[in-house]
Amino acid sequence: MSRNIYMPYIMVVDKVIDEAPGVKTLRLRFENEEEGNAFEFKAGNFAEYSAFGEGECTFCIASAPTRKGYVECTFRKAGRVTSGLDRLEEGMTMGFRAPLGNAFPIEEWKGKNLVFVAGGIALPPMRAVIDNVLDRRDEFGDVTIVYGAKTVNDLVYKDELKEWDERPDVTLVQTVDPGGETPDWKGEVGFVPSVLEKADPKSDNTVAIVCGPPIMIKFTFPVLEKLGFKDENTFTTLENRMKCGIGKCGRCNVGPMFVCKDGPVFSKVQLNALPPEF
Amino acid sequence: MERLIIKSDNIGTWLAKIIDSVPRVLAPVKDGDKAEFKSIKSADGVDYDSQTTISSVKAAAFPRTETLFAYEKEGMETKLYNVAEDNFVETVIWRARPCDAVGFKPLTSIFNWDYKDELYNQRYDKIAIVTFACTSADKCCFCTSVGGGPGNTEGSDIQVTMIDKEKTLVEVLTDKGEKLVALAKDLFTAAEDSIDKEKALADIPAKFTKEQIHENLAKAFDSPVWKAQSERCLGCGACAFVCPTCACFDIQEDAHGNHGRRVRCWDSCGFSLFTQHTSGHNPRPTQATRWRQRIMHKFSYMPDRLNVYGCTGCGRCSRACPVDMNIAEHLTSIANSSHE
Amino acid sequence: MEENNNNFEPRIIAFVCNWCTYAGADLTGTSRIKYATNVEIVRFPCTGRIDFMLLLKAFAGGADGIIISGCHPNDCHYTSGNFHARRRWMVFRDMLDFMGIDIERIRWSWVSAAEGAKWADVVNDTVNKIREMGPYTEYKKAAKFLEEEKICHE
Amino acid sequence: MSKLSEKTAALLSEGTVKLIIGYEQGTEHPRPAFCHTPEDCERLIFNDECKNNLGVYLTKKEIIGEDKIAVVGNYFVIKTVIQLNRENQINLDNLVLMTVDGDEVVTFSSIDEMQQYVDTHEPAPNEKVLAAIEKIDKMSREERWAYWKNALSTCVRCYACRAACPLCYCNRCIVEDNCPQWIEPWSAPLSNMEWQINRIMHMSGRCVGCGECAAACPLDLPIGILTKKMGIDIKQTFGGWKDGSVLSTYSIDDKENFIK
Repeated sequence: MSRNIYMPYIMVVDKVIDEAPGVKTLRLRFENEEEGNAFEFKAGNFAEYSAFGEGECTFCIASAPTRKGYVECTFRKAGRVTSGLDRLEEGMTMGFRAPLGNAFPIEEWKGKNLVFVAGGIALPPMRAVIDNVLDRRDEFGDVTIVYGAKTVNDLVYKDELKEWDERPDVTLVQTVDPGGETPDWKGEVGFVPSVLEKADPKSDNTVAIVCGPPIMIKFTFPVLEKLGFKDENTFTTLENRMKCGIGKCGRCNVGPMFVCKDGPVFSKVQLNALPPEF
Repeated sequence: MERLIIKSDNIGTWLAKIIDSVPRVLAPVKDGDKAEFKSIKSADGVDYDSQTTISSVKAAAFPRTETLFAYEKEGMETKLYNVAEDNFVETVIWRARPCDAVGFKPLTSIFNWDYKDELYNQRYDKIAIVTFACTSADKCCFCTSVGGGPGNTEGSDIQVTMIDKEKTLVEVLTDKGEKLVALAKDLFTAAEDSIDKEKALADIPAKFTKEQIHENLAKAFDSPVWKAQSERCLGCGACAFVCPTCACFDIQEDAHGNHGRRVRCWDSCGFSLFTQHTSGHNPRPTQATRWRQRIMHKFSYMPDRLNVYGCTGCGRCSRACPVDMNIAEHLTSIANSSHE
Repeated sequence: MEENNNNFEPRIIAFVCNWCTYAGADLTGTSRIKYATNVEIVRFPCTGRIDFMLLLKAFAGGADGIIISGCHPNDCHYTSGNFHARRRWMVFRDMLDFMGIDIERIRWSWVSAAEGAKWADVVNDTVNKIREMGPYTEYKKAAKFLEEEKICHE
Repeated sequence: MSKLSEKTAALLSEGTVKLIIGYEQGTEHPRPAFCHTPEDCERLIFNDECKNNLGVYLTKKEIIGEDKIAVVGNYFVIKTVIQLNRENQINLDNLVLMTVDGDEVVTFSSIDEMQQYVDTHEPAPNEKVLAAIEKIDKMSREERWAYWKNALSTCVRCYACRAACPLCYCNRCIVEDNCPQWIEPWSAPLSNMEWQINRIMHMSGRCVGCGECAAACPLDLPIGILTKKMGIDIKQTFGGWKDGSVLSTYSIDDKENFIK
């Protein structure tokens, strides 16, 4: 029987990184070399991660396609499958069905400035794009990253944030929700939309990429409009309950669009055309 | 396409020959006062008088529970295994209805657009469908409103029409049909052109047209019609699970210690869990939004994306519904309502 | 029931309450009373906490018999746990019997912390009885429904 | 049924209630009807064919919201309201419960009035179900196991039995829970039995015996026999239904003969 489209690749867990309370990053390597070498994906693709015995769950590929030899995923321990993934240690195997969905149109952004707005553990899908852009830094204008989380401890990729902070060609604005700061916290304090407004990035020839919980997106879009960002230059990813990830099981549609096939990356223009069902 | 005639009382012998040479034959069998497709071992168990069965025959190609693959964990390693080929059995579906045969078209297009679902294809390619044209219909049938009809041969390998007591017309439509007829070649004679199939068919006046529905649905997303129509809907899965064209499924894990299987089973957009996020947020929080999804998917999204209709007008969902959500009645009101 | 092949060793699961029966089983051990080793004990804070689904899960998981025991009425550490359990067992037992599940394979009992000997008797009687009845194959077969779909292992 | 339509239309036009739930003629049988305007009340009918248990809508926030509604229910709907009230699931001030007795429209003003009506209007028991229970009771254990395994193996887990039941109102049912996965969510003979056993056990002492679970089952599976058998057991063992749900209470002198 030819390729079973529901059968995942087998991956070996190379490294387990504790990002924040309940949030982990797994660095995965293909158990089968050829599959690993033949595997290609784009920033913005997502995957179905299998914890055998528990099931499958959906989140983004958190590493950039320009970083070869491994893929990373970041998740929060929330239900049955993520608890199964949480129990994995280095050397253990898990399943990986990818690449799924569409990708950020990075090629179209050549020469433009980029503004990344992320909230909580929505930085992983953004990091795939940010690292991809930083590995081809000279092809883009200036890069601004606005990233916020509930508390200082909840900030993910802490070492990478430090790295971006030190880079001269990246302006990084970090914030924590009011009450989430620690005495020696040097970043901003406030919700992401207000901090973005304060950072006031210029909007001409600039593309904005927003990822975060629905509540954050709801308040960030008006700010972007106020700053002059046009809808065709604003991108985001939609999160829907998914099972197959390949347009068969019929559950992730918003209006006529399947989030798993026509998304997860949507421009604001596409979002405006979709019915309010997400 | 070959038109043959068989004596009505030879149909049983023909079926007996089919049963001997095909591993599985599914036919409607009476159980209490309702009929269901069951695997039959002899020709006399078949129920020829009930209009349709309760559940559709999609389970022959898209079973309600199905193994996707098996896994085995030894220490750190994990091995994955495909299902064996001999799970897929040559099958003849006997005495289905035209609306059952048409139902496989939307299923096949869902399972074959973009990625090809081999599990479905392996089962569907081994199926031959012998439909019996409808000489009567009941209040729930509306196939003529969705492009079908009592004598529609689409999707059938053979269509049998009872012309009268003695003669039965057998239209052989595909080479699979040819093979089935070849099993009892001597029982058939060529049909003269004077045999009029249309006369024997049931008369089912169309209630609405596809275009009316398609046009009104395009502007109906925020209309109050969904709440009004779905107030009595209880949110069970009966309509989706008896429907010949509903293909939505859930993926679950059958775990036993270090080995187990990933399983696919039927699911319904009528359930709240269908779209509920882990955070509790549900893009379709009320029964009205789910009823809207059911109608929009079948009569607007599928025609737009796969140019195939997600409904064959068999009326099973209306017959199975505990609160009589008669889809034909709802669609008629949508078709006739002119939106602002 | 099929004839009992002599090398059949029944697997018995015991759901017991921590304060009485578990302590009773302890006493059986400390007073060196020998009893069958086929029993796997699952300890609960109280019989009131033993969910009826666990019995079905035990049978589905391969148990041939079940012992379910706790404090005698009026001895419950939580005063009413065993009263609730008793009522639940009365309703559940009738339901299982009506659906054809073999309730002879379930031994319901009260064993107090002082009744080490009784615990040994309960276990030995149950093991002998289940060995007599043979394995509970029909329930295990029903639990393996998915395995009817064959897998290719090469 | 003009008297019913008049009375209900009046309730709506006076504004005492915002919504009236009753029965209207459907394709083959009567079906639940929702009247928002006095004209809607023309459609209301009431006869022995009106079987749906309208109590199922009383625990659905999206339908009744916060405002006062009226329900024209049959005998079992009244019994359901009593049980739902006992389980603190409905706000009686927001409910006008009505029924039709002969050709007279009755409006209940208190729980006792409902209880009194229920005690005096007991419908004839369903002979077919009682006969089926007797037949099964006479079977041997192996036959009963084979009967139920085959009957429930065709169940497709559409949960119409749960959806049609007014007392199945949990917003997160046990089958929707996957930590732990008590019952396998796919259709298989054993998990179908486990599902029915769970449903019946959660109904013990609460079920009002309306039979809508069996009527709702699209495959006509004999699940009504299970709820009826449970009802009979509870009546024989614990003296009936009056004191509310059996398993959430206990009694020191419950008698049994199998705990040794």
